[in-house]
Amino acid sequence: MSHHIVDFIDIYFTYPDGKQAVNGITCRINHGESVGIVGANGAGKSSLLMLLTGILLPAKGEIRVGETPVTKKTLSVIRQKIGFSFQDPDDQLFMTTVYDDVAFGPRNYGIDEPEVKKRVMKALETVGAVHLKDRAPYKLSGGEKRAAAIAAVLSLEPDILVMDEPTAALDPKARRRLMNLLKGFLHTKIIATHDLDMVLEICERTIVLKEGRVVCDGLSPEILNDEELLEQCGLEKPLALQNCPVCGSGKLYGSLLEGTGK
Amino acid sequence: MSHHIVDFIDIYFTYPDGKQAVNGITCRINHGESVGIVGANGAGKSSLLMLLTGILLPAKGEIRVGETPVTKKTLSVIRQKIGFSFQDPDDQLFMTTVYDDVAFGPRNYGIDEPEVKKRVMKALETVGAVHLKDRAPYKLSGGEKRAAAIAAVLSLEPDILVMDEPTAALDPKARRRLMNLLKGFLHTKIIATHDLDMVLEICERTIVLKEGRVVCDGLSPEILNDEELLEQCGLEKPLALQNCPVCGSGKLYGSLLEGTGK
Amino acid sequence: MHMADALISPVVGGIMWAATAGVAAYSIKKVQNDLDEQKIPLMGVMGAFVFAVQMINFTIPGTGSSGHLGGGMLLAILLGPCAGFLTMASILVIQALFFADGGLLALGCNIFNLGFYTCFITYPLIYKWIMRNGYSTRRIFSGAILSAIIGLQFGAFSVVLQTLFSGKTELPFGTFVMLMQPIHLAIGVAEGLVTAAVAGFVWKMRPEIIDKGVFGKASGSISIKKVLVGLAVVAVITGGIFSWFASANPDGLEWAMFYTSGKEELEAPEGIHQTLASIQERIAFLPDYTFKTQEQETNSDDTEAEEAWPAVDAGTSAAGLAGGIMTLLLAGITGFSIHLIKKRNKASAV
Amino acid sequence: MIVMSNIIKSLYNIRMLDELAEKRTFIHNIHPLIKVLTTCVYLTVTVSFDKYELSGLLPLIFYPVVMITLAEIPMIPILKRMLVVIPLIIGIGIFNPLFDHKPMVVLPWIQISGGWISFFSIMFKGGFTILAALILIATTGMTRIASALRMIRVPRLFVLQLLLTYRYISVLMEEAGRTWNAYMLRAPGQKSVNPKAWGPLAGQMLMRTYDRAQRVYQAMGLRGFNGEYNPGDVKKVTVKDILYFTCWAAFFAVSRYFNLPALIGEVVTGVMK
Ligand SMILES: Nc1ncnc2c1ncn2[C@@H]1O[C@H](COP(=O)(O)OP(=O)(O)OP(=O)(O)O)[C@@H](O)[C@H]1O
Ligand SMILES: Nc1ncnc2c1ncn2[C@@H]1O[C@H](COP(=O)(O)OP(=O)(O)OP(=O)(O)O)[C@@H](O)[C@H]1O
Ligand SMILES: [Mg+2]
Ligand SMILES: [Mg+2]
Repeated sequence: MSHHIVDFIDIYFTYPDGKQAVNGITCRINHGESVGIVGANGAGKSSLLMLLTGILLPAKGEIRVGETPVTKKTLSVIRQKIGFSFQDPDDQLFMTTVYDDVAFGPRNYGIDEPEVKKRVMKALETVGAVHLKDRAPYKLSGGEKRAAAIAAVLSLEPDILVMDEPTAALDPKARRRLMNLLKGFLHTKIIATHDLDMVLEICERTIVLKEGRVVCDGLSPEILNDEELLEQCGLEKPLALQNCPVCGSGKLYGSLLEGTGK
Repeated sequence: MSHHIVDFIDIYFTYPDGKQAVNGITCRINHGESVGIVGANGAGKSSLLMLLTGILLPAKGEIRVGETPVTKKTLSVIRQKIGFSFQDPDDQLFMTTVYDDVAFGPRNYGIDEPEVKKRVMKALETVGAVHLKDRAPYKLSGGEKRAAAIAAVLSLEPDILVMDEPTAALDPKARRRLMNLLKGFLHTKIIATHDLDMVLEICERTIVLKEGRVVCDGLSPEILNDEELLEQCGLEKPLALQNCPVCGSGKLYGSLLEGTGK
Repeated sequence: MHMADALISPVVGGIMWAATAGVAAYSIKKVQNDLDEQKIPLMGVMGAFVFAVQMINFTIPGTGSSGHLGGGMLLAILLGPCAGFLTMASILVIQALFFADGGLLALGCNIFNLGFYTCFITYPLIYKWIMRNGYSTRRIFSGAILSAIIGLQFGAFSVVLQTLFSGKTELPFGTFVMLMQPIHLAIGVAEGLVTAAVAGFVWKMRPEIIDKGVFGKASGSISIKKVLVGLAVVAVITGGIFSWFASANPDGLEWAMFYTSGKEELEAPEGIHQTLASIQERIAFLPDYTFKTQEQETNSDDTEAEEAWPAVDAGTSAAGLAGGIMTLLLAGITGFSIHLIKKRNKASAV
Repeated sequence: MIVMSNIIKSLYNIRMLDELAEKRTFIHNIHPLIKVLTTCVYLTVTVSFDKYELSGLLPLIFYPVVMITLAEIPMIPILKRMLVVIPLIIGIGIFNPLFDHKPMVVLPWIQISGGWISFFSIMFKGGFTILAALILIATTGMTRIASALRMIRVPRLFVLQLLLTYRYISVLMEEAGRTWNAYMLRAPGQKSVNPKAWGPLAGQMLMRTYDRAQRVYQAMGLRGFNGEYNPGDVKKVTVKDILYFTCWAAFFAVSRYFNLPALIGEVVTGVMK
């Protein structure tokens, strides 16, 4: 299914105020891959995702989704393939009920109402939010909002799921639920996040950005265990790897281990 | 220094729309303690902190900071002792430059300008944000905003530091820096967060809330290792204590504790 | 300064609804033609912003009192007149529905009073004129303050006219004007200062927002000539309708009263310098009632005039009083029994 | 010192009405367009009474009484809301007794000036119209009112913008509330925002809002929005709805053309004699 390959070809992007956010990124993401994009605050993660979804257009270089280059003209085609969830679900839930919000996308694509309903209910079921369907988005808790925002993206039935910091501000259990949901989604996933533990669990591949450039691109377990590399990029090892006495001892265990005389 | 003891005595709070956010919380936090407040989304953490700072007033019960009960009349006394940082730094930074923002509090307390300057610079140094002093808060990155917001709280020279989800949206390194900063702060600290790993590292004591009640209150390492308890409260073990995804070694901390005979 | 439903007559409410609908239709067409669809969320979110900021109280320097943002002028500055007017309209719709501020019949009046003058009069004529040589902090400051104040004065005067034409209040024109305009001068200054401070801040931080009026040049390009012509047309039409209404309606008395007392106000030698003392005087010396009888006599050939003066006779009054009390009792009983029936139904359903 | 800002309190008012609109009573199920129309007729009839026609106005109280009880709307918050608004009306109405001394009701033991009659007539009208608006929103909700507006051909652009404004009021009022609290925490003893902070405070919020608006727009664009908003299915007007409207309209018309209390009163006093 070559038409779901995402290709960044030497992309540059500069914000109007002169800030160079993306400085020559080239990479290819294959169909069905699950990719984590990580990097310090301001590394250019969000900018890259916005370039992919055509919210921003590159100053130089070309982005291709399958055969189609992302340009102003092809936007509506591209966007039908891509579902993008923003960092702040409040930006994304703009209708007055969850149902209407999830139905917003399909309705815009001129799908008829019974089919819209089917899609909406399916999306809501996937995220376990059917009971929220008649509620107003502002009455939801943070985690529920996130679920609704994701359903709104799923109802588009995208071939490529693109998410910006999906786990921020969720409590640990809600985060776990979201991660299970993402594991079950089998199409291409591109996730920008600071939650390296999540990347470790659900993305086989990790791309590390620094100052708008790709510093490293490879298998997640390898990259996320490379302390030196992460340190350089304003990151640190996923917490789950930090204190493991088998893979490398952390402070907490260090002292405990000393105490036990090991 | 009994005057920095924080005492919650059977506190109830109901939002005007009838939502009972706090349902009888009693606890005492001693001077110099470092306390993590954890719980699922909507457990009542933020409400509790707002009650402490007098943004909300309890429907029933009394909160005391030292000898002083928190009432409408004592607010300005109380607030001089407490520094509160909001979950979203955007809500907190409203002046045109970082310097003015950090100086805002001291100036309101009628402190003279040379002293204000000294305090501001000290606060900015503490958070490593001196270079930001003439920048507009609006143009900072997420982590920088957070640092500025914390400096604005520190410049008040509070005896009690109260923070709501201070690590959310920070990159791992910025988070680490903030944690080091907090470790260095020797007065009372009360931190509401979902970042259980941070609690494990910097708070010796943890209070678990659920539906506006204290479910558990004790030493952090013990509470954060009690899988069943955490599960009930919408939480999960800190990532550092979970199974290592690389080597697959199991509940290490527990077995280590047993091993040491503790 | 929201007009309330209770204070207007259906005719005035209707006319102002029509006028507002006309301006809104024009604005929608203009917004649709000129600009890309990006403006819709921008208008919505900005409207919500003004709604929220209206609730923050700002201290007015030197007075100890506080005021809040009105928003009409700020919206015009940021969104341009047409989008600004529409945004103001939706804010007022929501206020009318959720806060019962103003009311649904008076909505036309309120949208017109708060949106039209700032967006379509003072914005193009004053603000734009001050900015004709380009923007600067000082110009934005003076332009925003001046146009906010004058816009509000128009609005307040409009309230006076609409109230008087509705004939629900006995307040003489002169007194009403003397009450409304100075109060709204103070409010206008407060609003102007806050608007100016906000616009000035935005100009300093993100000049492009003010510069382009968000939607590029198009939004600011309402030609002054068009505005003046439009105004003249509106004036002629409403004038015509009002005078028709005045002559065809028993409330025409009010119209006459407005004329006479208005003239008196002009001829009063003390003029504007008359202060509260003179208002008091007027309250004492112009018992409206005698005033009206005179008018009625001169208008005695007007058959409808009689209806404005319900016959005063003990019999009907007593019947009215007794019947009124019974009606209210009946209403109370009805409400109570519905309540009981509902309760019982629920209890049996459980 | 303001503890919980009035911003958040106003937000509760909005949310309360919104929650009431989620109930499912007979009244809630009436077609929104019909409810909007009924409200319009009611308002027009109410304000069309002459300023001295006090008794004739009274039967109109049946509308709010019946609606509030049928729709199970709690009285207290609605009346509170009314108390907030009514002083404005009193402010203007109170001048009537001052200026208008014509004796109107002449009974052996009581005489009331026309000014007082018209004052009370304004008060009743004020009460009725305020209740009618609140009842409309509390039984219909914003979304359904918007769909009614679409049915009477209010342009899409305006309706969508209205809905967006409504939606974001919640988000921005919460933000404003938090900013206000943050301000007050560091500015103890101030009652409102000091002039020096005006521009930065409101301006900063405005620019955040502006950026948010861009993101909202992009989020809409990403889901295929091209300026035409499709509201999905719309309910049809049924016989029940028409019947509802006809009943009320008939009642309003009768109240308007016959002074019911006077008729009742005449019957009663006639009987007594
Ligand atoms: N609208 C903008 N105007 C100007 N500069 C911007 C804008 N948005 C982002 N930037 C800058 O571009 C750079 C990349 O920003 P981006 O949002 O892509 O970072 P990020 O990797 O997503 O960071 P974070 O982890 O904080 O979300 C940053 O230095 C930022 O300051
Ligand atoms: N302003 C408000 N009005 C009404 N209810 C509220 C308000 N703020 C919070 N609540 C409710 O009170 C409860 C406690 O909320 P609170 O914000 O204290 O939770 P929290 O523990 O801080 O959650 P989170 O982890 O999501 O920040 C929640 O159920 C929430 O829905
Ligand atoms: Mg980002
Ligand atoms: Mg919270």
